Amino acid sequence: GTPDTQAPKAADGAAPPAAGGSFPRNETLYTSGTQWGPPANWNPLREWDFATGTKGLVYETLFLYDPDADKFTPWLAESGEWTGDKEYTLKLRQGVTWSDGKPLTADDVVFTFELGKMETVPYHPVWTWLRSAEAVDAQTVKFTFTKANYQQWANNLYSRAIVPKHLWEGRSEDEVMNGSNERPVGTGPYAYQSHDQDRMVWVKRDGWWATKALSKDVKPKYIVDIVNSSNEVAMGLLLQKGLDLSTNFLPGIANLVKGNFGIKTYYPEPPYMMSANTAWLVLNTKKKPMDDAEFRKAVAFSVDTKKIVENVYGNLVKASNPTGLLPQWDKYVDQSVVSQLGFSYDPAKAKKLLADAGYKDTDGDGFVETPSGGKISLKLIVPAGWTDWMEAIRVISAGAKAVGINVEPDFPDYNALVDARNSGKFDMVLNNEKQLANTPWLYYDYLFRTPVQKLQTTVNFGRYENAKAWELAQQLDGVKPDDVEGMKKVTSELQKIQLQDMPVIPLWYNGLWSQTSDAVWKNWPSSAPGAPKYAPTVWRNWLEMGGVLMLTELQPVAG
Amino acid sequence: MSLTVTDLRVHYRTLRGEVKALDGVSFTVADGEIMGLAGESGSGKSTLGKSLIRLDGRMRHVGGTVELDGVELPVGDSAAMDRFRFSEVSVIPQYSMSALNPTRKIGKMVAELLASRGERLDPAELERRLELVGLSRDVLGRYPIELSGGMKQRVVMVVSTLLNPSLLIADEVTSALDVSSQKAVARTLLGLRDTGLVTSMIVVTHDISLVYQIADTIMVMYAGRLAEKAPADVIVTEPRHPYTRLLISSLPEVGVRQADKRLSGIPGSPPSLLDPPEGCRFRDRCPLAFDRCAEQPPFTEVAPGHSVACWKAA
Amino acid sequence: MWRYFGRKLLIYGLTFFVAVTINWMIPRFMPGDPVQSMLSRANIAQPEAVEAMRAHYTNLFGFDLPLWKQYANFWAALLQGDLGISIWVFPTPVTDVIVRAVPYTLGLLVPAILLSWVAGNRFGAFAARRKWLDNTALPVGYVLTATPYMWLAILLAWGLGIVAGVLPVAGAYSFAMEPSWSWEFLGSLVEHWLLPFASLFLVAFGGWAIGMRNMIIYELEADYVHYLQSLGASRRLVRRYAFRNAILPQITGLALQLGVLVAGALVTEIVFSYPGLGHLILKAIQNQDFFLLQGTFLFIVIGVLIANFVIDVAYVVVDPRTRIGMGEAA
Amino acid sequence: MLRLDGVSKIYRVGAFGGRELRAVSGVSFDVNPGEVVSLIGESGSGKSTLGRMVLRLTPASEGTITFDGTDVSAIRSRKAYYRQVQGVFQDPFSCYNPVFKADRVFAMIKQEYFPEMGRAEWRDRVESSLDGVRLDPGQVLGKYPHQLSGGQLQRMLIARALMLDIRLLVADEIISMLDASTRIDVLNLLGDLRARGLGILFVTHDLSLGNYVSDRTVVLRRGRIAEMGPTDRVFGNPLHPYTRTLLDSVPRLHTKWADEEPAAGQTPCPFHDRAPDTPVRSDLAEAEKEHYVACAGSGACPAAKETA
Amino acid sequence: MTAAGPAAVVTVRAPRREALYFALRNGKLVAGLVVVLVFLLAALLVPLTIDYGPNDYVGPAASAPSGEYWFGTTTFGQDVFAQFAYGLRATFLVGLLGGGLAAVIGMAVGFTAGYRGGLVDEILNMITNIVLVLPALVVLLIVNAYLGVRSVGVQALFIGLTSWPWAARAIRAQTFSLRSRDFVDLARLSGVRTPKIIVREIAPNMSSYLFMTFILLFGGSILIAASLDFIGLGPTQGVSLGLMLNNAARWSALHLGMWWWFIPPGAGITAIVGALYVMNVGLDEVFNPKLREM
Ligand SMILES: Nc1ncnc2c1ncn2[C@@H]1O[C@H](COP(=O)(O)OP(=O)(O)OP(=O)(O)O)[C@@H](O)[C@H]1O
Ligand SMILES: Nc1ncnc2c1ncn2[C@@H]1O[C@H](COP(=O)(O)OP(=O)(O)OP(=O)(O)O)[C@@H](O)[C@H]1O
Ligand SMILES: [Mg+2]
Ligand SMILES: [Mg+2]
Repeated sequence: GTPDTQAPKAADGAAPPAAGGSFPRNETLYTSGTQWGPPANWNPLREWDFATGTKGLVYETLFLYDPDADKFTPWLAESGEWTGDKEYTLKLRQGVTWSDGKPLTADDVVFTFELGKMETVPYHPVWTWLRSAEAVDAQTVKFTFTKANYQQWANNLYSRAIVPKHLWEGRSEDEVMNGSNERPVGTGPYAYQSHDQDRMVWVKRDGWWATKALSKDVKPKYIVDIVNSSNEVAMGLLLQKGLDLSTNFLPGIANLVKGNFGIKTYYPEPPYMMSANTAWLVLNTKKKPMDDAEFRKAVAFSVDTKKIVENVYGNLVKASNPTGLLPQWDKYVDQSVVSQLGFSYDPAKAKKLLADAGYKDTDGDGFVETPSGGKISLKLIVPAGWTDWMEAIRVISAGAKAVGINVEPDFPDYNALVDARNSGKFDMVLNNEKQLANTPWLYYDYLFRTPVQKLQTTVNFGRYENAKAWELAQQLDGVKPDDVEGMKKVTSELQKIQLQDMPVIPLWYNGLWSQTSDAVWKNWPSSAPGAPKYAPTVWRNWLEMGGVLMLTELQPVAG
Repeated sequence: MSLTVTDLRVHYRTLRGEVKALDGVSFTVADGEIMGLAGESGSGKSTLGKSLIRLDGRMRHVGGTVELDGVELPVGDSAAMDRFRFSEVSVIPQYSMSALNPTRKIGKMVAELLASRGERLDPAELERRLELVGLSRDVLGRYPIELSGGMKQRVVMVVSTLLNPSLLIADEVTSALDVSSQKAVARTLLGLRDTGLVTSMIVVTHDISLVYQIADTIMVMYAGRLAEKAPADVIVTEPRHPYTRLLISSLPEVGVRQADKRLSGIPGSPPSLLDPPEGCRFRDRCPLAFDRCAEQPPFTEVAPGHSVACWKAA
Repeated sequence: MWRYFGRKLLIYGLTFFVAVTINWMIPRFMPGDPVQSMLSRANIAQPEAVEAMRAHYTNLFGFDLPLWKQYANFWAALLQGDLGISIWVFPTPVTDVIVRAVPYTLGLLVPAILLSWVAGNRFGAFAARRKWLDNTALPVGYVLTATPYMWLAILLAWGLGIVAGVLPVAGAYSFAMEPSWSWEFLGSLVEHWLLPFASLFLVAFGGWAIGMRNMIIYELEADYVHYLQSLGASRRLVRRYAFRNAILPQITGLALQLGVLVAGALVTEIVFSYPGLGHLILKAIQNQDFFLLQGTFLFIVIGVLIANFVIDVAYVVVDPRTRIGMGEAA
Repeated sequence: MLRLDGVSKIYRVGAFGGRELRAVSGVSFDVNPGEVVSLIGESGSGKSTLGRMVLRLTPASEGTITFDGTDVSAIRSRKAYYRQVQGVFQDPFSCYNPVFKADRVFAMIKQEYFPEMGRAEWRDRVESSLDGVRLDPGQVLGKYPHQLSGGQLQRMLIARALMLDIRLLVADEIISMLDASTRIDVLNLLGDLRARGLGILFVTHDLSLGNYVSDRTVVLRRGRIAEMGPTDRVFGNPLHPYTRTLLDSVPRLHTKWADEEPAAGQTPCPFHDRAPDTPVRSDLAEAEKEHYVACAGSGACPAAKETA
Repeated sequence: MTAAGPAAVVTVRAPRREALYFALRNGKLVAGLVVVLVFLLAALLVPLTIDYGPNDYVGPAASAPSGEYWFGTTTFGQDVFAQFAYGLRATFLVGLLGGGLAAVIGMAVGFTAGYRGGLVDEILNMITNIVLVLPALVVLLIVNAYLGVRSVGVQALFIGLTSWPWAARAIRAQTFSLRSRDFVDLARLSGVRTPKIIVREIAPNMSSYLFMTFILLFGGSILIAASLDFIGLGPTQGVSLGLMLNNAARWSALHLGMWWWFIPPGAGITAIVGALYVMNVGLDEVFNPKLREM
């Protein structure tokens, strides 16, 4: 029979799909690429491992953010604005209901933010500069701040999933953070249907607020998100038309896009993908000779990024801008600074830099020594098993050796690498943990945050200390997001420091891996004229950066 | 005439050539006769025993015939021999200890063996025969491992004679046993003949004093040929072949002591069977050898029931 | 016989103890902090948040206790069937994760082991019978046993799955289905099971066939065979006896090979993303999920021990020598 | 010279040595220089075990074995002991490592005992020793074991033992694997060695052979001494029923086995039914001078249970 | 597979000449040997003729076999033939080291347990049984996952340390039966010490058996190493056939139809190990007169 999509029941997830136990192909969207393990929790606060779609399909955010257009779209909120230097007022949309039928109110929003007062909640640090969140009336929330970090706040507006107070109230900290939240009740377009070790199934729910309010409707009745076991499997499924949207890194996909396999990517030519984050070569600035900016620059000039892009990635990625800012942030790049201070692959220049700074090969082993005559022998590490990176650092190492810097690739196991990286016991490491977001501030926070702790767990792994730079980064946070000129002034300064000092070396932009099949669904986002321009992905924390809107634009191929 | 062997030749194929292990052997065994087959190690006793029932993969029947109860045995054709095995010719192998399938209960094994020969098992008869060798019926319900060596040997005896063969070949069945067991086994063999379960018997051994106890006749082999065959008493008391004589005289009797009577062995060693010399093969070690010995002496009857292959014996 | 079992049980007990201890020990003496890397994967923006969570999880997993206490707790928890909480699929208990995967592994392994053993032995015995078969079929057997499991799996996946496209190459049942007792669903299960099964089966089959062929050839030279032949027993009987005796070392061989077969299953599962234990192990390794890795390891060890025990019992049933208490098998 | 005093050997058999097996129990006798003592008994009666204990290849469980008054197990240097006491075993074929040439047995002696001796000198010694056992050096040296006959191999082993100036030879069934005609040569050789003053412990189950060479005879039964004494007295006047059975079982030329066997139960027990003034040495009664006999272990005897 | 044949002590009654005669006439042995030697020579010589590294990007990406690149190139433009030749080296090395180490441990344990007997035997036997029951590859997975493997040597070490038990058991049984042989006693009577007896008397008697054990361990090590490499627990430096398979799979060679990338390494392993097994059976026939075909 037809599945019972009535909200409260659907959450029970017991409804059988269709006669014979299978989902009708033309009503089902198969996705993969996000979930690397069996869906195990539907807890929107566990932003790193909730089941794909928990945030976005079930729980929603106050705003959506479109990184390409740098535009915020009111979502659960109807509007929001700074009503004072340190006061932000938010108006909620009328008529939004939870899937159990209760209305969404200001209390829910306040409750969600106040959850952050628990120490282990990831957005707990907000409360170091947020003073209070109050429900003015059922539809209005007022936030007051001790320090107005506009950029960060903007990020929070589209990152925080709002949870229903009436169901979450009274949960202990452990339950809030570690609970699996098995029957997610949210405001979004889908409800839990079922899950197994290798899949997560969502079913469309009637009565999604946006249908009425925005005339938007998600098209697939079922979304089956397939757990990745490996990229090859995803590629196989995609080729067999068993997958509509693969957000995996599929090496060699370019051949299939060019061939006649019905597989498309956002761009029909290199780089094929939108960019999602920057891969950085992090140098440990606390170690000799990497404490020397000239040496670091020489390394930067020695990296043959083009070779990595072409040979390792088969042109699926794009070489990075010298500032490392993603293409979406192009407007914040000060081109004059870049043309003056930027770098590119130039072995001769690298050698010259080394020579000028006193690095010479005194013992004739083909590798330079430090000006004081010490041997240089560096290790560049990436986790064992990360094959693309393993290949990439082989290229980097070869480039460095070619200019006389002895860099050996090494592949410790992930734990050991994290340990070494966090505690500063490494020479060079590759890292790309910072994702595209609404503000380049995140990148500068990543590059310059001080003070350096014993353990650097998320930012500034190179332990670069530059008070001026950190000062500027904080300053940037205090610029309102719509003041692009104001931001540029600060970023230009930051870029100058960055390129002069070269604490980390940006290499390439990892793609927003996404390949789509036109077999069952069409009108995928792409660079083609007239096509939707949303981020074609179901990655965690990306649905609110376009993924949900993509679902509303899809069209079934047959009938 | 129960068994007539005529000019039997059996060779072993080896790398270095053919070992002529049986080189023209002719003799007869009468109904009811127990014939002891003695001789030095390597003289071809086992080969003769095997030739009569089953040539193994490397043996080759080169010539000669074997006739049992007037029917010629196809000794060279293993498949054709199957018809005669067990029912006409049977064997008690030297390796009785390991001759039984370790994973089958004895009763079951016997039944299956008989069934595969198309014979029906008569449990009462089987029990009777077990009794005859002093075994109780419950050995049938046991695995070989549960039996002692002597018991296994007796079981094999019973099994081998179940179909009342005309000819039974017992190859070195006693040489691994101590004196008291030897005696028991030898007596059992005798009993098999006396009760008529077996018509005639060839008992292979190199222990002449033992075979003397039960055999009617004794045949002595030397280097792939027959040396002498005679009634047991005659062999022991009046051997004619020089080899037999030397052999008998080198056997210490109970009570003979070195201090009193120093015995002596036979000097020298037998010739290689790969390429045996012409003529009498004992001639190099023979105290009586003379020119004529370069010619092979025939195995002729010198007295009733007494044949010798020696020029000097005639 | 009881001695035999007593001894076996003692060995199993000790093995289990050693396995548990190794299992507990290794992650604790290795470089790196599992909680740190877990949080590192969590990709949390603010360093302050990370610090708080680190303290929280370190406590949750008990890494802040003295080592001996951790060891004692480990045993205590283990005896209650508690293998901890998986990091990879947090907050699912490891036992749950494993229990969900076990049916798939068993469904693959048990038929593969039993069928390959039975068929391999029959075929080996059959091949040893005829010279031409021996000379033609056995090279195939050698090649099969020498094939790395994953390579055969890859070839099958490539040939039948990708090129011919007749069989699916990933998952345990169609992604368009939910488990139910319908024929359609069972058909889908079988369809997905076929290739991994075939690759396991074929490699093992070759091994058993060769083993059996060699055993039979030895057996046919045994004294009891010569004796039977001297008595003119039929070829069938001789073969049957030889087979029955040759099967004994093959049973012991099965016990010896269990570990290898399990390993093969793990690798095969990985190739076909079959959601069994092998797949779990790979994920646990890739995600540094100690608890899951420990759990799967223990589970496999227990499984192998039980299987060994079953084999021991089977051995006693077929070999009277062990029953009589003449000592130790193999 | 060699004295065994209450020697026992207990084997632990079964898994974890659960069961005990008394292979030898409470055996005492002496071997003097120039004396051949034959150890007779059916299979499994513990003869080889005794021999091995004397050779220190197996430790004794109880009792002491002394050589020239010193406890054998207390002798530190095995080498020194083996210089005086040597053994030769039943199966000459298995005494040779089939992988190597047969004369390796001599080479081992040289390596261990005469490392300094020159090649030529050593060769002379080997040859003279081979001569002593009437072997032609040219025929046996440089050959593989399978190229030699059992008699040749056995004699080489004896020659090997004689390379060291031994005083005691343990000969464990050294002739049972040999051909009837070769046997007698080896036996005669032993007789000659005795004449040179060598003490020999001659193990056999063949009574006629034991009788042929030995001065004294020890009859073992289930690890215990059944009867012992000078050979002529033991054979001439066997007192123990077991000895008699053995003697009866020996196949003789010229005489066939008697038809009925004596029923063991009815015969008197030589130990318990002995004359009242017979001297007793532990379990043995001295029926004649130097001729000892043990309980028959028949149903009527008080000690029946133990011995059975 | 380890169940290659029952443990018959193969005594070399026959002189070496005869063994050689049968060896040369044994088709299985000769064919196996030829295959192994061909691969061995390829492993030794081919890298000398190639002037670039196996991981260098030398050619056009993902091209099919051609006159220039005999086995084609990888996605990155690496020469598959060069990788194959270098990989063979690693494969032989891991077989040699892993199999060798396992053989050494197996022999040490087997000889000691078999010769000493008693308590020593009980303890060693217990250890052997424990290691035997523990599924080796799974233990290796755990150990490799935690320790990380840098080189073929370390990998071989791990494999060697876990794959000896069946060999130890088999050697123990052999030693046990040889220990009671008279020539061992005779050596003792000659004053030879225990270790020397084991090495000089017992081991030579089972040399063919030991050699066969080594062959099986050699093949087993190669297979285990390939499995580990494939799971991604292989050495992180250099190439091996297993790593090639792993890379081919990881980089979707199957789906992209780059058969030349994943067929050669697997075929190489199969051929070498298969040839070793065939050799083993051939040797068995040579040394065991019962199995010789006339
Ligand atoms: N399988 C074989 N291959 C080659 N020659 C063989 C084989 N079996 C036996 N011979 C040779 O055949 C000859 C006769 O051997 P056979 O076994 O019949 O002697 P036998 O008299 O039984 O000796 P024994 O008393 O030692 O058992 C011997 O020279 C022996 O070396
Ligand atoms: N290593 C051993 N372990 C256990 N039992 C043993 C051992 N060696 C011998 N025995 C047992 O000790 C008993 C005496 O054995 P021994 O070899 O001394 O007898 P024997 O008189 O030499 O016999 P045979 O005439 O057969 O050589 C036998 O029951 C035997 O099974
Ligand atoms: Mg014979
Ligand atoms: Mg003995």
